[in-house]
Formats: sequence, structure tokens, C-alpha cells
Amino acid sequence: MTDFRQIENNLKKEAKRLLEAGEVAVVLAYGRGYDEKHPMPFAAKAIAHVESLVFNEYCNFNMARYLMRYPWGTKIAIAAKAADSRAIIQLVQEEKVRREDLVIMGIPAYGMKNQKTNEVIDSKTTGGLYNPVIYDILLGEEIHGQKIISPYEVLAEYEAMDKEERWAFWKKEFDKCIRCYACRKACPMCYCDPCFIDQNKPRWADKAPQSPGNMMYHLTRFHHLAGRCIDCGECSRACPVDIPLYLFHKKVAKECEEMFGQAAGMKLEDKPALVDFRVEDSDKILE
Amino acid sequence: MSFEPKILGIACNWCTYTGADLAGTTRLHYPQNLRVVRVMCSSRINPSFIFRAFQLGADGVLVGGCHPGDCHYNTGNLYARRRLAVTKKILEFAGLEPGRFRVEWISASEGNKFAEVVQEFTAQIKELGPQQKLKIEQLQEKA
Amino acid sequence: MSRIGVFVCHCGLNIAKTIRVSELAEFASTLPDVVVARDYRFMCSTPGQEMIANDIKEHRLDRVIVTACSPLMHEHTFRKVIEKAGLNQYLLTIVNIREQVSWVTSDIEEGTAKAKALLNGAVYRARLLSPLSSRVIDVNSDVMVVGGGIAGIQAALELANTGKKVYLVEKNSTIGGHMAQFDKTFPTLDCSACILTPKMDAVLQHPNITLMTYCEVSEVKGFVGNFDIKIRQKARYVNHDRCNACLACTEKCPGKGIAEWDEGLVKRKAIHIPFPQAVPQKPVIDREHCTFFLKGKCRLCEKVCEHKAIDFEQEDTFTEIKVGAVIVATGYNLMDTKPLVQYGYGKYPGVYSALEVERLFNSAGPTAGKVTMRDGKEPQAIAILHCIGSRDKNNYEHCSRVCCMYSLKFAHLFKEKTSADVYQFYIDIRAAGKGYEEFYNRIIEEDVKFIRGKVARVAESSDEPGRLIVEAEDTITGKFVKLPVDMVVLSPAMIPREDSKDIGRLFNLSTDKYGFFMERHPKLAPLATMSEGIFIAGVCQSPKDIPDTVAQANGAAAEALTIVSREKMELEATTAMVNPASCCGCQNCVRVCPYGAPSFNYEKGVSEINEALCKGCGLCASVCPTSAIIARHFTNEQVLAEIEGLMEF
Amino acid sequence: MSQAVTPYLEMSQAIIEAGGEALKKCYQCGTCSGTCPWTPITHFNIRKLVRYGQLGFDGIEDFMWGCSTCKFCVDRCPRGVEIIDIVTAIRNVYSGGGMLPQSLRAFVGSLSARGNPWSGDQAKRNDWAKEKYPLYNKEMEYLFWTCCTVCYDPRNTRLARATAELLNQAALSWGIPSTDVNCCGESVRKVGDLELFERLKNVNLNYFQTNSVAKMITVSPHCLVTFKKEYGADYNIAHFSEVLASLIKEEKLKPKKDFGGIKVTYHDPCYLGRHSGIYDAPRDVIKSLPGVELVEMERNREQSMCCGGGGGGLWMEKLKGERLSDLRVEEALATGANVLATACPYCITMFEDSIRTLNVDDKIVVKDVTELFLESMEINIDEPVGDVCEIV
Repeated sequence: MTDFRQIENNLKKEAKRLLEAGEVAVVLAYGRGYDEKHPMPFAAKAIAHVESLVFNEYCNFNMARYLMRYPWGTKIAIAAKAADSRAIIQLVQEEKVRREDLVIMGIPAYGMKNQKTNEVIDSKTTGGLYNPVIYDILLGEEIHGQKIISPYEVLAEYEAMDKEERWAFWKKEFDKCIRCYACRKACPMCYCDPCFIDQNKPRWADKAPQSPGNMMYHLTRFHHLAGRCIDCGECSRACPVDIPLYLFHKKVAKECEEMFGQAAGMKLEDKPALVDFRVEDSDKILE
Repeated sequence: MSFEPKILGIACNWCTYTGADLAGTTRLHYPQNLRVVRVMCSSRINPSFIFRAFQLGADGVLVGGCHPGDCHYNTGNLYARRRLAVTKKILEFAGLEPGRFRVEWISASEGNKFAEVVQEFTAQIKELGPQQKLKIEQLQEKA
Repeated sequence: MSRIGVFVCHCGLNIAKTIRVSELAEFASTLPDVVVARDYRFMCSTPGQEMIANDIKEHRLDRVIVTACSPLMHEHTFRKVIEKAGLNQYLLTIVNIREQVSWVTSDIEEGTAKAKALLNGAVYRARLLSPLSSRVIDVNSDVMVVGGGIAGIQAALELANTGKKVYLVEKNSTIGGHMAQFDKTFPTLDCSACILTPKMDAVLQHPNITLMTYCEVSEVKGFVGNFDIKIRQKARYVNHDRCNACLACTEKCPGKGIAEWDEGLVKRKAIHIPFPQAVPQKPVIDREHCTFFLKGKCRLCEKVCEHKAIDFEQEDTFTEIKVGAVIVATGYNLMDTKPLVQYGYGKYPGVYSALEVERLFNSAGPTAGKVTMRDGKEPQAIAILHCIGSRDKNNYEHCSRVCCMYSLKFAHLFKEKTSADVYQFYIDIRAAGKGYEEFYNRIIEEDVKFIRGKVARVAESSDEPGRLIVEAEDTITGKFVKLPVDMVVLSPAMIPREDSKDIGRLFNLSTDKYGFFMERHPKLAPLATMSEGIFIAGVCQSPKDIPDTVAQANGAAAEALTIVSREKMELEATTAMVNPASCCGCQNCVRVCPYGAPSFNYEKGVSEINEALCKGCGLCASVCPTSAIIARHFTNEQVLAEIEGLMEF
Repeated sequence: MSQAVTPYLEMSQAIIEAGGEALKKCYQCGTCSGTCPWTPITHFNIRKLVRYGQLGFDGIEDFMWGCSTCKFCVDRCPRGVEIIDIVTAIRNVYSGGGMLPQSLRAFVGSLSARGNPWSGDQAKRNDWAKEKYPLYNKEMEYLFWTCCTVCYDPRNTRLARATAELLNQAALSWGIPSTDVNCCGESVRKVGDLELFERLKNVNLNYFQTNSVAKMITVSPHCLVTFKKEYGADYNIAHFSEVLASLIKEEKLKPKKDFGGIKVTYHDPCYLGRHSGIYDAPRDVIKSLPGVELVEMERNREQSMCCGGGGGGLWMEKLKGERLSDLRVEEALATGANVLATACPYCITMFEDSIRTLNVDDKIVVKDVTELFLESMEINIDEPVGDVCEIV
């Protein structure tokens, strides 16, 4: 079991040090919520804020989501679990944030839990990783020896469905959508302003929460995130009607990895796969 | 009455559209279910065009571009290949029949290939029957 | 609300045979915003055109749909028609019901139904079209020519003689190229230097030519009419302004390098001019072989130079120039034949490559024009092997075009300069050119032996050490030939410069699989490229001989002139633009554009498109997640509307 | 008699239909015939064969049997013509018409009746093993595919035993096929009898399937190429020289004996070298032997010369002076080598013949690299193995 207490202590210590030394202007991490199960994303900007920092198994939020609120040049320390670190890498690739502006406080963790259901979500969310891909400071010891779960294992069941069954499954799920857009709000990669779905020119889809518009919104969003989704699972946890969006994103991520030989947010020097190509890409991918 | 599918074609100006013209000049007959939209390059194709076409009632969508390496814009179709591959995977995972969406590289000199592909694709769509999954039933729901 | 006119063409019976044209026109009149719909036998004829023009005025049309043949056929014609009638040309829509409907079916029901669907799509799209205006830009009147071989020299002189300013950029320390290595040229056997050196000198003297030797293009920005080019002047370690070309330095220099100009047959000094007629006649120091640079001691050249021209501190410098057009004439290399072990090049000293032989004949070459081999002897029997690496799927599939003729020239020169027996091993003799067949006949009469068969192996003779055995089948008799010779001459494939793909990337030129630059059209635009304002000439496009190269160079000069002789030019209107309000700053457009048209404005956090660079492919628009990029004439709304219209019927 | 001929395009079409599609590509440059090892010594001319095929000329039957399918010409051909396919197709078209040379009739007959080319009794296929080695079953990792030649040809059974011993020494889990398998069919396919080839193939495929064969080891490069390229699926099959080289590299097998400074030259079998691209593994085996100097002949690796045994050549009679194996043995002698090593039972047979007819058996011996290596481990397989069996 990850020693959450130790991480929290280290987090406070490092946050204090960085703020004190003036190395960063803000620390993006987790703060106390209305109870232990509901920590909040928190931006500590003064030493006085440091005491409010927490870390426990419910700290799922992908803090990379909040990086883009600050202009380039703002020095930011960010608490990054495995998935957060991948989001950071992806955002650096896309030049939304600059690596040199960041102090990444890596958090190796397993046993993270969904605050709604209390189930352990490691296999669903971390892209098969427990340790951050990139960090400057480590707030806990690197995790080794823990069972590695393939991030795509959960897909097997859905891939095995026949197409009619799968269509029925997704149709039912997407029909539930109330178009609250919590998914895109939670997503660290959904930074478009305006989002295509809010536009009138062109009007890609109906805005009412009905089947055709829902379908268009979600399918297009999957495409926009193809090769970019870093599998944090925040969209699904944010969804008030529990649409398992993470499954679809995982499937697209798996296909992209197989077709293009790279996973999102793993290497700073990669280019996002869909705005890149290799001459030797095979036509087989179109079959 | 037998099922006459509606098939949307999106063809790049330099290769496939010209190839389609060549099929005409050489009087190669093929089924009339395909309606072609001309774009300058296969890379112009926004994946949402394809999702939308299925919503608007297309029973099949056929995209045609220059052979990789021969793109009029050097590398346009190399990007298109990746983007359309992902489009295909998304449609498949949503539960649409994989055979309804197809990408073919047809050069300006391949009039006969164009005719053959249309022939084959139309037969395939007829086999699959009407596309009802994504199609919007009531007209007013259209955007 | 727009006012659309639909004009359905019968094209005689070409369309009317399988489409009910009057029914189509009637159908058109029921479609939204259509105010007039007509059908006519030949819409492209004068009365047809007048009909459209009259209707535009009479019905105050603001959109015109011509339902006829392919847009690739008559879009231009009808654009002119509506423009003359006062409508913006981009408000025209063509519906292709001939090539893509009437000619590909025999069923009139099917044909008519499909034509209706296509027309409906066109109406939906036409309603959303906007007038577009072509932009006008100033044109810089200078030209850059890259490559100082015969192609580049010729193009530069032609342009300079019209009064245009030309920058001639050459990466070697002299101009002249491969032609300056040759002794004689086929089929007339005139002396290469006699016809080339006056031109080289003319380049140096010409007031309109800036000669930039020992230079490489390092960056190309801008677009047709306005290229911004950065050129790297490699350090020569000799101040050419001071040097008076006395060449005392080259005599004293102890450093030895490989004489590139002599194909490595001999050594040259570290401070050197490549050959006696080099232009400019001023030396450079080859850093890799200079004793001072290697060991930190020497500076003999500095000591003997009375003009204090030696400058060991010199560094690469950069110059920026602006030009309106570019001619790329970077030439060729010969294939390295060492990997073809069966011919023994590099293993047996008696095996020579064609360019080495050119140097042996040349009176300024390593043997002062005498045919003596590496062992100092004159050959008694010589085999010339054609098609080495050319016409060969394992290497280069193309025919190198000049080898047959220069092999014949070699045979003649061997006969003239030695008493050797000369054998040609060939597959086909390709002598298509003015005076070429006659030259072939002349060489046959000079008693050169022709053996039709590709050589399979060159081996060392076991009986006569030092001699070579050439093995081939004489396919005419079917006999296996084992021929003892002293010298074997290979005619290797002509291939692009090793860096042609990099040059291609620099100038945005496509290359074929071997690296030859692709012309815009193989027949009708052989010198233009897909990049506006950049032209190609000479062997960098494909193997060719000197007359063809010179003809291309003149042609490329004329093409460049059509651009730089204008003060202003119009740019294509169907480019992309950014709506900054919708741009989310993801920079996808910047990453994908093959032409570098979009750039990111970091201050504003949005992309901007340089429309002069944009070719209108629309790639950026499709990767833009927020539809902030508008691909003019192919906007998301227009395409979606067309799809909707097509799917309705 | 009139000398005029008319192209007989029906015949050319028949050749194309039998798989000689590549006929159309040839532009008669003579690279193949210049390269072909037969051109200097026989009247066989591969370019002419293709030419006759292109125009369907009469007289083709006079020299269509000359090719030993060594693939040298195919590798050099500037037009990428699959010349061996043309040869096979021509032979198929003509042998279908009954034009099989006398010397090949027994060979084809034996294959047809007994499933092997050596007129051996099918039931005695595994006699060489003297029941010392196990039959393959599903639990085993490797099937040691024994080529007919190493089962029946007395000289080559030694190679079979040597291989089996080394497999045991390396403690691999392996077995040999039961006696109901057939010849892989390589030679008969090249001789043009495609129908018989299909029959043999199906028998073997059936055996592979019923016994769930996953990995195979063979000593014959001819079997190797056939399973890899002609049996449809890409079989996981390795030539024993590759297996041996990696066992040595992993130090699972170590030579003991020092050969005391003998010279060994290595002949690349066409089907192992040019056909399969394996040049280094057998050389690595030789280089691992203490006290052995590897010397190369002038023509080696990609340029290696054929022994003449491929394409049915093993069963055809050649006149003295028209034998490639004689030339090759002379080349080997010129290196000063005491041992001519190779890695193919066909090459061994051809060279054994030549060494005897040239009367040089006191100067040079032919050995498979496997045999050489076994020798270095000081295991003697020439003793009767009966005793050992009893002890077990």
C-alpha cells in the first residue's frame, strides 16, 4: 500500500521549500475538501496555503488540467501521478506549457480509489503505470514489484462483442448523456476554446441532449483526442450519468499505439501522432 | 424494390477525381449509387464529415486520394492515411459495420481502378443493407 | 437568400442520351433559391455562354450552376463567362454530369436520378459560396541559380543578359561542374574546355551576376516573387579580396588531399585551385588536410603570400538575399560501383569509372592527356561496359541516356591515343539525338568491336598476372566470351547528388525514389515544380546530355523571367485563413503544413497563415479542432451542405 | 529443309500459365547466361532457354534440363526476372508431354511409388536410426526433419546420425518423423512435375497437422527452402547449421579436440546461401573449431559456384568436363585445404563423386560442418551402436 501520509508530508515540505525560495509562484496539488473522500484541486500560492495541502487515495484529479490557466513564464510546481505526468508531457509536446516553467513533483502511487464507488481504479486509469514518466522531485519511493496491469486488458470484453451488441451498448450509454460537458471540463487535453460542439458555424451537431447530437459530440471528441488521450480516466469519473468514456478512449489509444508505434505523453520529443506521419506507415492500417 | 444504397464519395482533385473523369472518358460503366464531393486533397477531409455523412443517411462512404508518395501537396495524404485510419477504428468500435467506410488510393491514370472499386464497394454496401445505426430518422433533427 | 441560375448542358447527345436533361432543369427550378433553370444543347458554345450572361443580368443572379462536363474541363471557361457578366468567378459551381454520370451508365433512370442528387448537392453548396478576391503582391526582380555546372551557368547568363540580377550559388570552389572535367564532347568531339571556359569567364565578368562559390543555401523562406534566402559562405581561409591569384602558396604547401576534380586519381595540395581554368582563379584551404589545422604548425602559405591573403581565423559567414524566382540545377553524381563486386571496381586497379577516364583523356588531367593506367602502362586491350547499375532493378531502373554516346566517344579517343583493341559490351546502343547515329556508324568503322551482352564478371587472369578477364555471353552468337584485357571502363548509373533530398526539402520540391526532382508535369511543365517560382534544369531532373541540359537551362531562365519580369502578381484565392476568435492555439496547423504557411503568434496565442505560401490543400482546416481555419471555397459549412444535399435524394 | 521458323505463341502462353509469367520481362541482355556456371562448360544457355520460351520455338527440349536452379542469374538479373520459375514452368509444360530424360524416370517413378527419390523401401525410412532415436510426438519441441537423402543414401546417413547425436548432446527435446512422411518434393517440383509435388506436399502437411508440428530442424537446405516458400504457411524451420551456431554461441556445445592446424574450405550450398541468405552460421561453426584454419575459395558467399546437384541435377548423368562439382573440387584444392566442408547432402553426394573420379581422395575429403563439429567433440558414430542400445 502506498504510504499516502509520507507523500502528503513530503508534498508539504517541498511546496514550502519551493515557495519560500521563490522558485515557483504556485503549487498545483490537492487541498482539503468537505471530507476526506472529497479532496479538491488546490493552487497554493503562499506559504500559508501549504498547511491545506493533502494527499490520499482519493486524489484523482489530473492536475495538468490546471496548468494552462497560467501564462508562459509563470513558474509552477505540480503534483503529478503517473497519468498527470503523461498529460504534462503531452501538453509540452503541444506547446501549451513549457517544460522549463515546471517543477514536477512526481507521486508514485497505487491503490487509488474512485470516490463514488470506492473501487480501486489503478487498472482503469493509470495507463498501466504506477510511477510518473517524468519528474523533478519524487515525493515517495518508486514502486517496483507491483503487478503490472495492461492498460488495455479491460477492453477484451468489449472487443469480443459482436458489432450489433457493441452498437446497442454504446447507443444506450450515449443516449444517457445530458450534455453537461463535465467530461471535457475534467480532461487535461480538452483545452479548445471554443469547443467544436458549441459552434454555430459550422453547426456540427444538434445541441439538445438527444441521440444524434450526443453521438456526434462523443465520436468527434474521441477523434480529437486520438493519439493525445493519456488514459487518466477523469472523463468517466466526472460523468454524472456514468458513461464509461474511458473504454472508448482506451480503445482508440490502443489502436493508435499499434498503428503508429507511440503512446500519448510518453516522450517529450514525440509529435502528437495525428499531426505526424511516417513515410513507411502501412496501408494496412486502413483495412 | 431492390435496395439502392446512397454512397458518398470524397475524392481529391488531382488523382481520384481525375481518375473518375478518366473512367468516364473511357466509358467504363459502374453503378450510379456513388455521389462524389470534390476536395483539393484527401487531407482536407475532416473526420466529422464522415460521421456526419452517416448521420445524413449515407449507407457507405468511399474516400479516394493519390497514392502515398504521389500527393500533389507532397505529404497531405500521409496525414490523411493516419487520420482516416483512426476514423475507421472509431466507427468500428462504435459498432458500425467496418465495410461501410473505405479509403482507396486511385491515381489520375487509374480510371479502371476507380470503376472497379465503385463496382465492388457498391456490391458490398448492397450486401450490408441499409445503414440505420447512425442515420437520423426525423428530418428536423438535422443540424 | 441567394438567387441561383442553373444551366443544364446536353453536350449534344453525350449527356442527353442517358440523362433526361429537361426533367433535370425542371427539377432544378423546384430547389431552394433557384430562380431560373434552363437546358441547352451546348452550354460552352457562344450562344450558351450568352444565355448565362443574359440571365445573370436579367434575373439578377448571384450564383451560377453549370451542370455539364467535368470542372477540370470547363470551369475556367465558365468562370470567365460569369466574371464578364459582373459576377465574382468563385460564385460558379460546376456539376459534373458527363464524365461522372452520363458516360458511366447506360440506364437513363439511374443517370437522371444521380444527376438530380448531384445538382441538389451543388445548390446546397452554392448558397454558401462567397466571392473571393485574388491578392496582388510585389515581385522581386532578382533570380537565384543554384549549381554552377553548365545548366546553372547557361541559365545565369541568359537571365543576366536580359538585365536581371542573378545570384549564382555553387558549393565547390569553382564553377564548371562535370562538363569542366571532360576532354571532348560527343558527337562533334569539340573540346569541352574550349566551349565552356569562355562561359565561365563570362559569368565572372558579368555585371549582373553575383558569383557565390564555396557557398551553400542554408534556408529558404518566402514564396514566389518574394523568396528570402540565407546563404552560407564556407570559410576559404583565403581572403579573396586580397588574393591576386599568383598561386605561390599552392607550390609551397606540404598538405596533401584527394584531388576531387581528378576523381581521386592523384593528390592535390591542401591549399589549391581544383584545376587550372577554375573560376574564380583563387585558392581555398582544405581544412582536413592542412598541416597547420592538423598539427598547429606550418603556415608556409602565409609566409609566401605577399598580399597577406591567408586568414586562418576565417569563419563561415551568412548572407541574406531576396529573389523573385529560383532555378535549381544541382546536377548529378555517378553511382558508386564498389558494391557491385562482380565488376571488381576498387579491387582491380585496371577497372576505371567513366569520369576517371574523362580525366585521363584531359590534357589538364593527372596524366596530361596520356592514357596511362595506374601501373603506368598503356593498355593494349580495353573493355567498355555499358549499363552498370542503370536499367537494373537491383540498382537504378532508369536508362542513364548518355553512357552509350560517351562510351562511343571513349572508344574513339582510345583509338586515337593508343593502339589498343577496344571492345564495347552493350545491351542496346541508344543513339537517339542529332548526329548520334552517324557518330555510332563512324565508331563502328573505326574498328571498335561490339559485343552484345552484359558483362557478368571481371576477374584477374590466372595466366597473365595483372591482366583482367571479362566474362560475358555474346548474345548474338550465344558464345561465352572470356576476353583478356588490361583496362575495364565502367559506365555507372547517373544518379542525383547525395544531398538532393535535403535540397528538395529546403526548396519544397518532391523527388522521385532515387532523388531526382519531380517536374510539375512530365510533358507540359517539365521545368516547373510544385513550388511556384522554383524551376529545375539539367540532370537534377533526370539524366540528359549537354544539348538537352543547355536547352532546359534556357527554358528555365525563360520561365523564371515570366515571373521576375512582372512588377506584381496575382495569388490563388482558394487559400486558408485563420479566424483568431476561434483559434485554441493547438498549433496542429503549424505542425502539418507542407509549405510552412501557418505560423504561431506566441504573443497573441493564435496561428496566422501566410497566404502567399498557402497552396489551398485544406489539410490545416481538417486538423483544426475548433474550425478556426477557413479553407476558402472548401469551408466546413460548404462541404457539409454539399454532403447533405447529395444524401437527400 | 527450310530454316525458317514461326513463333509458336500457344506454347509461350502455356509456359506463362504454368507459372512462367516472368518470361515477358526479359530483355535478353545476357546477364544470366554470362553469370550461369554452365555457360562456359556446356551447350546449355539459360538466356536462350528464356528466348525460346518467349517465342515458343521448337528445339527447347534439347537444353531445358541444363539448369541446376542455383539462383545466381536471378540475383543478378537487371529486370528482376524469376528465371527459376520459368525453368520450372517450361519443364512442366514439356514433361507433361512425356519428355522426361531417361535418367530422371527412375527418380520420378520412385517418388511417385515410394515417396522418396532413392528407390528405398518406405518402411525402411528410419532404418538409419537403428531405433536409437525417438519418433516425434506432440510433447516434443523440435521435429528433426530427415531429408530422404540422409535416410537412404549410405554416405549421407552418417550426416543424419551426426545431427542426431549433436541434438542429444545439446539436450534438446526432439524426434524424427514416422516412416509415412514423403520427400519434401523440392527436386521434383524443379523438374516440373508440379502435380506430383502437390501430392507429396499434402502427405507431409497432413503429418504436420496431425502431429501439431510447430518447430522443425533440417539438414537439407532444399527441404528448408521448400517448406519456407512452397508449403503455403511460413514454417518455423531452421537449418541445423544455424541451430548449431547458436548452440555454440550460447556455449551449450563446446568442441574438445584440437585438429592440429588443418585447412578447411567451405562451399556455400546454393539453397542455403543464395536461396536462404545463410552464409555466416556454417562458417561460425568452422571457426569455433580449435586448430582449424578457414580458407575461402575465390568464389564464395553470394558469388559461390553451384555443385550441379540442384534442379534434378543430382539424378542426371553429366559427361566428364561438364561437371560443376569437378571444377568446384579443383577450386577447393587450389586453396590448399584438406577438408571441403559444406552443409547440404546434395553437395556432399556431388563432391564425393568428383573426388573419386578425379582421384584426389588422398588430398581432400568432403564433410558436412555437422560432422566436423561432432568429430571435435570426440564422439565416434562410425562404431556399431547396437551395444549402446542394449545398455540403455
